[in-house]
Amino acid sequence: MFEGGLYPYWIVIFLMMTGLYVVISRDNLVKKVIGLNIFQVSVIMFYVAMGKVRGGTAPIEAEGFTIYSNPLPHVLMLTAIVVGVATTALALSLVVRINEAYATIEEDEIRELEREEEA
Amino acid sequence: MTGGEADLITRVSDDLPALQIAVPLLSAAICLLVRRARAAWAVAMVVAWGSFASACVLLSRVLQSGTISYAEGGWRPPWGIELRIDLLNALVLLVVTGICAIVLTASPRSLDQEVWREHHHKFYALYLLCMTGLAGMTITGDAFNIFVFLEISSLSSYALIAQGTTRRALTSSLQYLVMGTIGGTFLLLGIGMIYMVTGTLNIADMAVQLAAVGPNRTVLVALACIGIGTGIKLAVFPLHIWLPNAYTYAPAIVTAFLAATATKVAYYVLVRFVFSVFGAPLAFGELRLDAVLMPLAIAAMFAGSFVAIFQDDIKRMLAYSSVAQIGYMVLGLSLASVSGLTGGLVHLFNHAIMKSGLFLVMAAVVLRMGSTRLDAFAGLGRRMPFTMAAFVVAGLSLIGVPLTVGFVSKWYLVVGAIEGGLWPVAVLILLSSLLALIYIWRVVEVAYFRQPPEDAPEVSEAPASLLVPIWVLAGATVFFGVFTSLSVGLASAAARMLFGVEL
Amino acid sequence: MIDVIHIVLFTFLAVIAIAIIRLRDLFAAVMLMGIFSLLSASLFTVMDAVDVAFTEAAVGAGVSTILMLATLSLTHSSESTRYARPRPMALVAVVLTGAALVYATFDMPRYGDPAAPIHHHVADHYIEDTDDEIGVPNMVTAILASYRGYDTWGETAVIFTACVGVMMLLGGARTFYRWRHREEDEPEEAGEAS
Amino acid sequence: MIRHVILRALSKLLIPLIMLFALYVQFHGDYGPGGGFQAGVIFGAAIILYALMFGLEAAKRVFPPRVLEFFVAFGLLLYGGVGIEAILLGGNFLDYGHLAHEPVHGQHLGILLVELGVGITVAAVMASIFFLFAGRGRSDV
Amino acid sequence: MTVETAVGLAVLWPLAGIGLIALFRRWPNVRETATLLTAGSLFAIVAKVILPAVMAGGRPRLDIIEVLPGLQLAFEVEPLGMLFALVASGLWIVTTLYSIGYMRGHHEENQTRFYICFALAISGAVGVAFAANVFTLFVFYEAITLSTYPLVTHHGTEAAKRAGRVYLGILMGTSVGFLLFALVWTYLAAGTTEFRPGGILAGQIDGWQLIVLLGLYAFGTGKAALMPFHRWLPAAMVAPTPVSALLHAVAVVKAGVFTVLKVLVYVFGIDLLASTDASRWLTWVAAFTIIAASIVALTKDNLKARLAYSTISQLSYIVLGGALATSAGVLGGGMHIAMHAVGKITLFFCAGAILVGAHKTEISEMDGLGRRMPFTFGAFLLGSLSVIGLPPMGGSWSKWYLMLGTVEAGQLTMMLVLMASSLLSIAYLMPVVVRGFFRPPTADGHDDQDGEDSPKIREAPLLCVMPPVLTGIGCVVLFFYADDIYRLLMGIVTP
Repeated sequence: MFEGGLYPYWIVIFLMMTGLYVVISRDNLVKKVIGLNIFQVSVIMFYVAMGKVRGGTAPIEAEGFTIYSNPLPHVLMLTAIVVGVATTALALSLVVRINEAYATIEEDEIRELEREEEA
Repeated sequence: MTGGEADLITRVSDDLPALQIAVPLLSAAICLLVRRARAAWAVAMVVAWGSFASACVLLSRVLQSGTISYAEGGWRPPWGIELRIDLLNALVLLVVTGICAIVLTASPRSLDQEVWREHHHKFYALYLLCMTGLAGMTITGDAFNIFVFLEISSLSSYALIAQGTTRRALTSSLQYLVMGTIGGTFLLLGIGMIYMVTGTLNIADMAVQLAAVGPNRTVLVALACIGIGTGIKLAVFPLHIWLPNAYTYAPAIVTAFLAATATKVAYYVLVRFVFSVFGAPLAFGELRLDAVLMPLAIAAMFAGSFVAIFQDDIKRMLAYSSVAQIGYMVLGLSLASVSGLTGGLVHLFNHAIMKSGLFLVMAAVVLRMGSTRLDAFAGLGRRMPFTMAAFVVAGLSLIGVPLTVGFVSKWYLVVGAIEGGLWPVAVLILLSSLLALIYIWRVVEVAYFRQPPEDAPEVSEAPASLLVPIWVLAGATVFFGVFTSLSVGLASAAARMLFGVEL
Repeated sequence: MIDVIHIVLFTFLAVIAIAIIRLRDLFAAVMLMGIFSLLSASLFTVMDAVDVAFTEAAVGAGVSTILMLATLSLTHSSESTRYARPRPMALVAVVLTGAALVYATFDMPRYGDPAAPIHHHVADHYIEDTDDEIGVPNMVTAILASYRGYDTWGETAVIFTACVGVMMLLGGARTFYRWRHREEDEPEEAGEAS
Repeated sequence: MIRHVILRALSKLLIPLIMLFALYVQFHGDYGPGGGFQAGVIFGAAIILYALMFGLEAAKRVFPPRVLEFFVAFGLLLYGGVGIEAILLGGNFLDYGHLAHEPVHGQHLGILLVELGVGITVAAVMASIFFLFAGRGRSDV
Repeated sequence: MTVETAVGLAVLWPLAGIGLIALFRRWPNVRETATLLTAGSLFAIVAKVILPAVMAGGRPRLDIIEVLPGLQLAFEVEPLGMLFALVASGLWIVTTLYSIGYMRGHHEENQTRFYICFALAISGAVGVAFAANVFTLFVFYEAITLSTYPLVTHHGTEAAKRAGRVYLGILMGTSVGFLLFALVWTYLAAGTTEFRPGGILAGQIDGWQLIVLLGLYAFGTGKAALMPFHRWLPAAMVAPTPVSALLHAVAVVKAGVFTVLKVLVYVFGIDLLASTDASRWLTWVAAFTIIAASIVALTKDNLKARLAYSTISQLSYIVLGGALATSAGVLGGGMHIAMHAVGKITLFFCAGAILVGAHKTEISEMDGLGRRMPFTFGAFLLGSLSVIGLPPMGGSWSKWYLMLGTVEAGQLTMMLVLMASSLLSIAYLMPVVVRGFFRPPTADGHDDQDGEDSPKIREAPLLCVMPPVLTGIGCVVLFFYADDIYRLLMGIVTP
C-alpha cells in the first residue's frame, strides 16, 4: 500500500525540517552542527528514495536480476556524504577554536561577548 | 620541434577546459607539499596567471568558434560530465581567474602581517582550491558538478576567512559555514528535484527535458530551492547576514578575492539555472521569479547602502556596500529583459574590478595603519597618496561617475528599467547611487581634510607589491569605463544568447 | 513486509530527530546522531543503496561521531539552559519551508515508480552498457570512478580542502598563539585574540 | 589506558585485520559494495583506533603527521595524475580507455588507480584530522 | 594644426598644465608662471584657432570614442559653446593673476592643489563648452563638480567640510538623480544624445513627457542654481575668493546655465518649445528665482553672500532667456553668459581685494573704504553697473535682448520681472559703493580693530587690484564689442 505513494518523501521532509530547526533555533554550536548533519542526511535520503525502483535490487550486476535500482543517485550521494563529513570536520574545528577564544560554545553568549568588545 | 611534439601540444591545447580546472587543483596539492611560504606563493602565482591566460584563450575561442563542449572522461553528455563554455561563463571565468591572479600578486606583504608564516603554504593551497572551485562551478555543464565545486570553494573560503586576526573571524567563518551549508544543501535539493522530473543532470539536457515537463509544482519548488541556495551564497538581501562579518574579519587579501569572485559566481549559477535550465519564459512568465527578486534587490540596494553609511570600520562599510551592489546585479536579472540582464552581467564584471580594488586598498591601509577604522584614514590622502587616489577612483566608480565602470552598469540598469516601463525603479537606482556618494565621501573627506592626530606614527606609502595591483584594478575601472567593448560586448551578447534573441 | 521495515525505520528516525532537539546533554545527542546515521544506513540498504549505506555507516556513525566526541571533550558537554527559549519564528520558517516542500511532492513521481523519468533517459544507459563499456559489475563504482570520475575527483578535493582547512585551524597551537601574541603588543590591534 | 592490557592486546590483533579489511574493500569495490572512500575511512579508523589504544604520541611515531600530510596530497595528485596521463596518451581528461591497449582494460586500470588515490587521501585525511583534534587537547594553553 | 586637433587640444591643455604645476610644486614662482602660460596659451588656442573657424560658419568636430553603442565621447564647437569657452579660458588668465596675489597675500596652504584643481575645472569647463552631445557634456559636468570640490573645502575646517558636503550633495544629487535620468530618457526617446540644430526630440515625445523631461534637465543642472536647488552656491562661499570667482563667474555656474541653454536649443529646439509651450512653467520658476534671490540678497550683510544671491538671480536671466523660446531670448541668454561673467568676476575680485587689503567681509563695516581703496571700489562700481544692466556696460546689451525676447514671446510679465530685478540689483549693489565712497570711515571703531585698523587699510597687493580693474574695464569694452558677440551667436538661431 505504501510503495507507490509519497509518504517516504514526506517523512524525509519532516526529518529535513527537524534538522533545519535545530540549526536555526539552537544556540549551542555543536547542536547546530548536529542539526546540519541531520539536514544533510535527510537530503541524502531524499535522493536515495528517488532512486528506488519497486522490485529492484542493489545496482550490482548479478545473475538472475534484471531490475536494478537507479545507481546514479547513489553515486551522487556518496559524494554528498563526503561533503557532509568534510563540512562537519571543518565546522567542529571552528567550534574548538571558538571555544578557545571565547570559552563558550553558546552563540548568544558569544554575541554578548562581542557586543561588550565593541562597546 | 618534431611533429609528435607539435601534435601533443595541439592535443593538450584542446584539453584546455579540463586543464583550466585540473592544473590549479593539482597545484593546490603541490602547494601543500612545498611547505615554504614564498615557494608556495611562486607556484600559486604561476598557476593563477596561467589560469588567467588560459581563460583568455578560452574566451577568444568561444568568440571565434562558439560554445566549447568538453567531455570529461571521454563520456558523451549527458552520460558523462561535460564542461561547457559559452559567452556567459567565459566572461565569468575571466573575472574569476583575473581577479585571483591580481589579488594573489598583492598578497605576500599583506599575509606576512595577517597570517602566521607557517601557514602560508596552506593558505595558498586553499586559495588555489577556492579559485578552482569557483572556476569549476563556472565552466561545468553538469548540475551536480556545480554542487561539488561549490563545496570546494565554500570549504576553502570558510577556512580562509577564519584566518583573520581577531577572534571574530572564527565566529564569522562559522556563521558563514552554517548558512553556506544550508545554502549548498538547498541547492542540492533543488537540483535533485529537477533531476527527479527530468532524469538527467546535464544542464543543457535538463533544459530540453524540462521544456517537455512544463511548469508544475515540483519545478516551482525546485526553482525556489535553487533560488534560496544560490541566494545565500550570493548574499541576496535577507540572506546576506553572513557577508558583512565574513568580509570584515577575514584577512584583507581573502576579502579582496572573495568579494570579487564568490558572490559573482553564485550570481552566475543563478543566472545559469534561471535561463539555461528553466528558461526565461518559464522562470519569469509562469513562475514569476522577477516579482520575487525585484523587491529584494531594491531593498538590498537601499538597506545595504544605508547601513554602510553608518559604519565606522571602512572594511565593513565596503562589505555592506557589496550587499547593495549585489542588489544591482539581482535587479538586472529581475528586470527580465536583455538590457537589464546586460546591466546585471556587466555589473558582475565591473563590481568585481572595483570591489577588489577597494578591498586591496584596505589591505594596504591595514598593512600601514593596522586598522581600517575611519579614524585611521585621517590624513592618509597626504601620507599614502597613491593608495588613497586609487580609493577615490574606485570609489567614484562605485558611485557611478561617467567614464568609470560603475556608470556603465548603471546605464544599462536604468535603460533596462525604463524600457520595461518601470520608471520608479529607474529613479530608485539613481537615488541609491547617491547613498554610495555619501559613504564613499565620508572616507574621502577624512582622508584628505582631516589632520592625523599629533601622536600618529609615521606611515609611508604602501609597498609596490600592493600598489601595483591596486592601480591595475583602479586603472581597469577607468579603462573598462571608457573602452567598454569587451565587458559590454560580452555581457550583451551573453544576455541576448540567454534570451534567445538573434543578433 | 518492506513497508513495515520502512515504517519502523522512519518512525525511529523521526523519534530520534525530535529527541535530538530536546536533549541538553550533548554526549547523548551525539550518540543519538550516530544512531540516526546507522538507522539511515539501514534504510539505505532497504532502498537498495548498499554503497551509500556502507559509507553512511562508516562516516556518519563512525568518523563524524568520533570527531564530535573529540570536540565535546575539548569544549563543553552539555548545552547551556540559561538562554533556552522557544523560537516561534524559527518554527514558523521551518514549517513554511516544509509545507512548500510537501507541496512540491504532489507533482513528483510516486516512490519506487519504475516509470519515473529519473529511471530512464540517463540511468538506462548505465544499467545496460556499463558491462560492455567498463566491465565492472558494481555500477555504482563504474559511474563513480569513470562516468562521473570528474565528480569524484572533486569529492576528493573536497575532503582535501577540509583537511587543509582543519590543519590551518588546529595545527601548531602553541607557536600559533605566540605569534598572535606579537600582534597584541602593537597599539593598533584591538587585542582581540585571546 | 595503560592498564587495559587486554584491550591493547586485542587491538594489536584487531588493527591489522581492520587494515586488511580496508584493503579488501578498496580492491573489491568493483564487484561488491565499497571502494576507495569506504576503504579510506576504514583504514583511517584503524589508525584512529591505534591512537586511542596506544596514545597519540605513539601513533604519531608510527604515522608521522608529515607523512600523512604527504599522503593527503598524494592521493589527490594520483587521481589527477591519472587524468593528465590520459590527456598525454591522447584521450580526454580522466579518459581511462586510453591507459591500456584495450578500453575496458584501461577502464579497469584507471578505476583501480583513482580509487586508490581516493583511498589514500581519505585515510590520510581521517587520521590527520583526528590527530589534530586529539593534539589540540594537550598543547592547548 | 587643424581646427579639430585644436578642439581636442583645448580640452587637454589644462591637463598638461597640471603636469607642470605638479612638477614645479616646490618652486611657487615657476609654478605660477606655468599656470599663467597654460592659461594664456589656452586662450590663444581658443581665440586664434577655433574662433575664426566658428565665425566662418564651421562646426569643427572631433570624435574620441564610442563608450557605449550610440553614446559617443565627442566634441563639436558651435557658437554658444565657443562663447563659453572664450569666457572660461579668457577669465582663467585674470583669475590666475588674481589668485597669485590673493593666495600669497592671504598665506593660504595647499596652493599646488589649488592650482591643479583649478586647471582641472577649466578643462572640465572647456569640455562642457565643446561637448557634442549630452553624454559628453554630462561627463565634463561631473568632472567640474569633482574638481571644484577640493577648492570649496580648501580650508579643511569644519565649516568648509560642511559646505563641501552641501556643494557635492546638491550638485551630484541633482545631476545623478535628474540629469542622468534625463540623459537616459533622451537616449531612449531619440536614439541619440547629439546636439543638433533644431533639436532631436521633435516628434519623439509628447506633451506632459516633454514637460517632465524639461524639468529633469532644468533641475538636474544643479549648477544653474534654479530655486530650490540653489543652496550650494551661498554655502560654497567659505572657499577662498578666487574660487568664488571661479564658481560664480567662470566655470561652475556658467557651465550650469550653459547646459540649460544648450539643451533647450539643441535638444528640445526652440521651435518645439515655442509650439508646445512646454517651457512656459520654466519661465515662471526662473522669474521666481530672479526676484526671490534678489530679495534675499538685499538682506545679506556679508558681501560675498550678497554677491552669491545676486548670482543666483542673474543666472535665472539666462534660464529665462532660453525658456522664452525665442531667438532674441536665446541670444540675450547667451550674451548674458559673457556679460555677467565679466561683471560678476569683477565684483568677486573686489570682495577678495577688500578682504586682503582691509580684512572686511561685512558690508556694514565698509564705510569709507573707497577712499583708501579707490581702484578696488572703482572697479566694483563698474562691475555693479554692468550687472545692473546700465549702459555703457556690456550687461545692458544682454538685458536688452532678453527684454526683446519677452516681447517676442508675448510674455510681458517677464519683462516686468526683469525690470523689477534691475531695480532690486541697484538696491543691493549700490549701497556698497555708496558706503565706500560717501560714508565717513568708522573711526569710532565698533569692532575690535578700532584704532589700529586705519593705518592697516590700504589697497591690496597689485596682483589683487589689477585683475578687477582689468575686468571692470572689460565690462565697458564689451559694450562696444557686443556686435561681435551678436554675430557669433546669430549662428545659433540661423544655422
